[in-house]
Amino acid sequence: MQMNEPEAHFGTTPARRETGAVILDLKNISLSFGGVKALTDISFDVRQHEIRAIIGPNGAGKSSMLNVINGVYRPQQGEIVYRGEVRRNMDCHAAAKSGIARTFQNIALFKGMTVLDNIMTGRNLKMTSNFLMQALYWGPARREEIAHRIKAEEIIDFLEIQAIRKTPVGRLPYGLQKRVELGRALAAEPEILLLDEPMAGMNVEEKQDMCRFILDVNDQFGTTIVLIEHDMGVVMDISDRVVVLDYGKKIGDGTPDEVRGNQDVINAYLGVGC
Amino acid sequence: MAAPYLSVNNVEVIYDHVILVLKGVSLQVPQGKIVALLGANGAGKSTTLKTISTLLRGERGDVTKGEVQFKGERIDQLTPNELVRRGLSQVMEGRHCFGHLTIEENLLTGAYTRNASRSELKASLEKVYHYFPRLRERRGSQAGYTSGGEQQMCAIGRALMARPSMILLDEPSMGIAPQIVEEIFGIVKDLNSKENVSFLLAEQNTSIALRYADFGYILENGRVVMEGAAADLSCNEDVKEFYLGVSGAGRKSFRDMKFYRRRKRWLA
Amino acid sequence: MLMNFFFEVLIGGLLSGVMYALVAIGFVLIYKASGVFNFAQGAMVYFAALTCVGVMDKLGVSLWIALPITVAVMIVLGLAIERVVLRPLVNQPEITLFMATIGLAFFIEGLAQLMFGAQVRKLELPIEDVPSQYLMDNYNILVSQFDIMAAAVCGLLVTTLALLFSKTKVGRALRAVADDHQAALAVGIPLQRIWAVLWAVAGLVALVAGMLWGARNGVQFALTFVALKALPVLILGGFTSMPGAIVGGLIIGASEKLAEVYIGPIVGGGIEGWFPYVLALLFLLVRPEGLFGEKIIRRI
Amino acid sequence: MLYREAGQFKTSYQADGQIFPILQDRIALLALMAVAIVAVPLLASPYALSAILIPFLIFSLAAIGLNILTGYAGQLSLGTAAFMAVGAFASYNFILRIPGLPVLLAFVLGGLSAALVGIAFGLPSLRIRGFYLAAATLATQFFVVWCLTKIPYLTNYSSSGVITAQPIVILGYVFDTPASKYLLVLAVVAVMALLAKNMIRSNVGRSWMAVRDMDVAAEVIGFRLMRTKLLAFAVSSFYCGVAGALYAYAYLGTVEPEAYNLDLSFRILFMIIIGGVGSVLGSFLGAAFIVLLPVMLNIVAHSLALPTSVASNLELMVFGALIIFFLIVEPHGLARLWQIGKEKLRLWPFPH
Amino acid sequence: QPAEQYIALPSYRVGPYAAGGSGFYGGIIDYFNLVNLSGGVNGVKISWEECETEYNPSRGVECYERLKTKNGGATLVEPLSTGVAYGILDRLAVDKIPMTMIGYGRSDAANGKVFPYVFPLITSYWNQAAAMIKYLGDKEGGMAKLKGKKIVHLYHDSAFGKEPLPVLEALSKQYGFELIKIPVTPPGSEQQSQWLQIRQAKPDHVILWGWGSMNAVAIKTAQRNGFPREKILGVWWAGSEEDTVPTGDAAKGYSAMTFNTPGNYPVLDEIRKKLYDAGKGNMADASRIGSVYHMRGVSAAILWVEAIRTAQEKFGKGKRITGEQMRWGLENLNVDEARQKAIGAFGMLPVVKTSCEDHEGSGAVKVQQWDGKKWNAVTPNWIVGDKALTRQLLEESSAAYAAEKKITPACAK
Ligand SMILES: Nc1ncnc2c1ncn2[C@@H]1O[C@H](COP(=O)(O)OP(=O)(O)OP(=O)(O)O)[C@@H](O)[C@H]1O
Ligand SMILES: Nc1ncnc2c1ncn2[C@@H]1O[C@H](COP(=O)(O)OP(=O)(O)OP(=O)(O)O)[C@@H](O)[C@H]1O
Ligand SMILES: [Mg+2]
Ligand SMILES: [Mg+2]
Repeated sequence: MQMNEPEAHFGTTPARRETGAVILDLKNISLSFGGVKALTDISFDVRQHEIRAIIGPNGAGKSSMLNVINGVYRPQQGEIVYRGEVRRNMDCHAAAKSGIARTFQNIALFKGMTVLDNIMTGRNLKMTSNFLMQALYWGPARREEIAHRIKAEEIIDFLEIQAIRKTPVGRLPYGLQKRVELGRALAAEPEILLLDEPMAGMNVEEKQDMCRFILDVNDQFGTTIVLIEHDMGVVMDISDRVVVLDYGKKIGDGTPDEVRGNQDVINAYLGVGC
Repeated sequence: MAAPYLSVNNVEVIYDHVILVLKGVSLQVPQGKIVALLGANGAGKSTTLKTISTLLRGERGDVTKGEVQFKGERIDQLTPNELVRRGLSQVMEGRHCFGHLTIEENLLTGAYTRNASRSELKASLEKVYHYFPRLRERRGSQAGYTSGGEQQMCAIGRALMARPSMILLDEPSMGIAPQIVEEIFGIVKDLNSKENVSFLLAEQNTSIALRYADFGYILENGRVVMEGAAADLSCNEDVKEFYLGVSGAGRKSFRDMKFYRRRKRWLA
Repeated sequence: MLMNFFFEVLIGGLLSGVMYALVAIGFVLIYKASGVFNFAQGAMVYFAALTCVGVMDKLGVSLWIALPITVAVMIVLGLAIERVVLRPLVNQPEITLFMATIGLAFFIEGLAQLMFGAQVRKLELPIEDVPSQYLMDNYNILVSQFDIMAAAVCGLLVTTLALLFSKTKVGRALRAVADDHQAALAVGIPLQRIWAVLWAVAGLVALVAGMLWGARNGVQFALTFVALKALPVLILGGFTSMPGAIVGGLIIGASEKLAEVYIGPIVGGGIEGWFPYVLALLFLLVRPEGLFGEKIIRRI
Repeated sequence: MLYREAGQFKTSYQADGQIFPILQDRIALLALMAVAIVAVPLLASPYALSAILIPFLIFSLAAIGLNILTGYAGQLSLGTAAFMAVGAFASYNFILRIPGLPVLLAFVLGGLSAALVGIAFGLPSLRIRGFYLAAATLATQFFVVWCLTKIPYLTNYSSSGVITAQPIVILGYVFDTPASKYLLVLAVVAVMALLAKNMIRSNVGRSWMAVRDMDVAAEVIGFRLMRTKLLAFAVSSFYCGVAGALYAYAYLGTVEPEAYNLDLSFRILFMIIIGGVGSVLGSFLGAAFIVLLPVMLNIVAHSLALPTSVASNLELMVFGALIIFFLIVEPHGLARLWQIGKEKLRLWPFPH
Repeated sequence: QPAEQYIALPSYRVGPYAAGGSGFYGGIIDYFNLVNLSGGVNGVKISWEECETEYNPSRGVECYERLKTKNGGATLVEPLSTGVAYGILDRLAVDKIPMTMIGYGRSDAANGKVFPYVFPLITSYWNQAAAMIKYLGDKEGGMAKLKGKKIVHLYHDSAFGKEPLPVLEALSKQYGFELIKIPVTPPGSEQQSQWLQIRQAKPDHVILWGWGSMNAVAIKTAQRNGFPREKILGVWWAGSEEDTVPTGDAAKGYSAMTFNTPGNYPVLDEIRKKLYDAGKGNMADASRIGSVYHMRGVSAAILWVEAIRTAQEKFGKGKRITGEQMRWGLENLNVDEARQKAIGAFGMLPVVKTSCEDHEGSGAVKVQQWDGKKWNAVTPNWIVGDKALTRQLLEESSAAYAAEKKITPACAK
């Protein structure tokens, strides 16, 4: 019986992890849409196991940055070095295949499907049986489905959303949808997880939960995390390094404390009294 | 306390004929006050606001009990258009900008119910642009292509264009950079004190909401479980712990939250 | 001689295109307002034309008396549709609204025939469908004077509607409604009233189309099929654009005629049925929203 | 307390992944199948079998096919009848030209031919969406019927372009009575519905729904848009193709290409919208609605002793009005209505 | 309770072809009522039931199945729709119910050895096509004059429009006229390109093989392009008031085939007097009495009633006959001039005499011309084309069908 309380390994206190070598390196990325310059000559890197935050005022180009990383947008200039491979740009599917998963700012769940199905979609790249086998739902296909179902249930337990597993996601309140979206991304067992404002629209308590989930993922699986968030408390508390964007340009990069002290950042983003 | 400007009396809401979401919610907004509606995800805040603005019908929700009054008249049978005419505007959760319209056109649709002259419109636009300079820069882009925060500003600006006397704000701070959040609440306060606009705001960012609001309601599982002056609420220990994230020992780092806490509920 | 024939085919095609555009306009109106393809447009064309001749027949009045009566009927129909069908379906999926218009089509077809019978009728407009002598004599090109009038009417209609919907408040509101019903309601756009007006206008456009097509082909059930001719026009021109309806109509009309005449004989003829669709499809591959349609926004 | 899932705990994911997780549903389904297989052929009149049940089942199959494409993969199509026509005419030609080819295999080959055509005409869907795609699929409809009238080879040079379905013989048994044809159709439809249900609850089905709900996100999490959409077109056309072959072989007998006209495409589309977009059950309910309602209306109208033309027109009006009525009651179709009914029943006797 | 002779009428009174359907079935029912008023056929009243098919094959099949078992079983069926007729073709022999296909459907069904239960009564498409060429030849002053002439076959691009091609092609070879085939995509609401092509080709004659709204459009488009209507000859499905009235004066001079002679007949007067004046007419509009479709319906009913009479003579007067017996009646029909006179329909339809080999029974047609108000016959005599040719085609085609269906051709008893 698998549908019980969370497995122990999710709940234990993590040891402080080490951040490692550079896994993702973005070099001189520029991106524009017609006349709008969304990103101008931005370079930064992400190390293995770290939590890397991107902050900046609205419209600074944070989401665009994530879109570049996982291949939704193709930058006009610059290159991406991922796990030592140099790429001019990513392609969505290749990015997913090579272990980049993400969540979206405007929730992009599959509205007509249940929570469980949404999370199962996250595992699609790990499924190998062809559609004929699936149609017969027999032998390997069936075993595969059940094996992946077990994984999905683990994630459901981990995120504490057991009660809603069969609910169509369209009916869920905003905050839970965000959680489901995280679940879907986790289901892919990614190497890098890109999170676009995972805590928007949550109250403190829920944010605390969410932080916990993110930290645990980071600790337990060693997943590298790139995070966009407007809640400075969260960013300062959980991230290892922070990039600050403003008007498509990078105006700061460093540890939370360094960034907090950076006058440009204060002017552009944090405002006084922070 | 002044006579209620807006009052919701014991409403019960069912979605899709089977999902009971509001189980008898009552609340009042006095004229010229800011009232905060707080509560966890799924507590029914958005539903309450949609009930007031009668937008519920489009989502297959039914008000099965209770009534809503605005300026002393029942409004639950009116069309949203009529409500806007009477001065009640809503900013919906999740932005809902018109993707194909430019930011400026979006703002102009907000003034649909006003038979305003060109110059009046221009003045109103200027005011919104003054509040949100970012929108001025992006005025010509289609809203569908703008960033999340820009859309949120656009949605708020659009509601302001109707010059309402009462605004229902659903999570205005969502996805907005911190200093703009402060600005938005500044605008709320500003409109409230200068133009006597009343507000009912559903907000997750409890600390800032209680800072600006006069009065607060806490909603849980479709019921009002606590109400009181904002100042009282922010001193309440439970509220402090669950909604403000501060316990006796002061604010804790998000990194140090060790265990998943089972939420304490006022009503199980 | 060959050149001359080419031009005749071309002109004939362009004029047919105008007739298609006339029907397409009705679709565009509704699509603009609700993002839905109005399946009942063809039925409305039939209903309008049949009502007009039916009134002339039953009351024994002239066209000039029957026409205003029909205008009134079409307006009432538009208002009724909004009240009974659309209002309860605000904010529902597009496919649901689409299906509702299908139900509507059945209803209107039944109603029209119930009131006025199913037989084929003649509708005579004061202008005859014969080649214009003037053009024949001076340019040796054969164009029906009826077609010239149809083109004029269509041009007028499109210009008026396009002006009405381009920069005005109503035009903006329409686009808003098509984007998001809920949000449109929230900002106070009187969705119901707008729909009612637009359906009434669509009814009037259907009346114009019905009169012209009816005078040409007789008032009969087959008028409901002219909608099929308008479809490729719509996808080519873009579902949301008035000028698109005209330009699309002209392109489709001209190219389908040229194709039938010059390519048809090679492959066995009768290609007019699918050629416009294939042509429109090729266009769509380049511009998925048609020539003038609104770009579909896909941003995450 | 008749309809409760309370107390039915699932002890494995396998059990939880069942098509009908609730015991009462399973019992009901078994009972239904038993009735369909045993009681119906024994008790139903030839009229009910050959004029109602057979077309109902065939239309259900076509509706499942369209539902896979439109309901699950989100690609609105108006070319269903064309795929049915391909299935029918291809089966006819396979049987005609390959002596001794088993009929069922011919149906499969017919379905595969339809699938190929489906893939070809599905290619534009990679760029075109929504009503634009729907209108564009009309190209399929007109082009296929045009081909069938233009290429005499396909109709075996019959002077009128009409084909006559060969007798259905499987392992020496001739399916010529209404009951036997009914059982054959039932078997095919039941098996294919089961396969469809399996696909839908597996990864393919999820890939379709993901593409339907949000294609960009689907791409980002690793589904390949092209493969997913084309697979949907292929599977859907396969279903339609088999349905088309059954339509010719088990129902009409002699068919002209015109029998697969736009009107038929629309009828199938009505079925899925009325029944429920994205629901296998809905395909059946919708088919029942569209097949049965006109018949019932016709019977009612005649019993009123109205003049026939009045009755016929009233029938049409009531049909249209009922469609609208049901949509207003439940925009998501009869399947959703059914589901809500069940949910209410589950709560009964407590209102909420 | 006296026995009733029950006939199934899967009819259509809504949809695109409702105009024709209401006239045709109206004519049938009017004649039935008339017969019943005078006591039925030797005392056997005729009963019937209608069912709306909307011209849709699938609904037609349902109607047939529903109607066939009622009232003790149907003994005849007539769907007036090719698609529906095909859908029930295979069921007829099993159910032992004869079907008539008056003026439509596959021409080779006239071979009763292969299609025992199918009766394309009066005339088939092939005989019509042959008669058309015969008429055009006569008009030119002899078949030999057809040599070098151009004839356009403007046709509904469907099985229906292509049906006469074997005959036309054979005749074009035989007489040396050029046959130009121009298809019109159904429903044919736009024909500008076709008529420009026709004008370009400058043909001597145009055969309009159209159906439904296509006909009016063809005539109107001819007018628009200044093509003389006198050169157009339509098939009988392009030769009713429904096809010409909507075109107004544009159809003046246009002629079309028919298997009824336009005019008034005593039987129509009776219908007018006994039924419509008493408010019992089937059509809403009494002015449609004697219209082409109505008369076609009356003719159909006349032939059926005669078949019943014939069968009763063999199987027992005053008794209800079965479907099988009805089949015999239809196969041994002889509605000669004397019989027509007795009915009050002399000359309204050609003489029909059927046999096992010939379920058609006639093949004779007339040409009628529209004068702007009504149809007038332009050929005083019935025209018959090259029946030897059509017979040969019929034998070949039905043999192929029999082979495909594994039927051994034989006359039923
Ligand atoms: N597809 C696009 N087409 C046109 N402009 C775009 C597109 N994507 C982004 N932009 C523009 O690029 C800029 C950066 O957008 P982005 O979404 O990256 O901002 P962001 O930093 O995520 O802001 P927020 O915090 O408000 O979400 C914005 O001004 C936006 O309007
Ligand atoms: N259209 C709908 N159909 C069915 N259930 C719904 C619908 N909309 C909301 N609900 C349900 O109603 C409950 C209350 O939702 P509501 O959106 O009002 O919550 P909320 O307090 O605004 O939450 P959040 O803070 O996440 O916005 C939720 O449990 C949700 O699942
Ligand atoms: Mg963003
Ligand atoms: Mg909410």
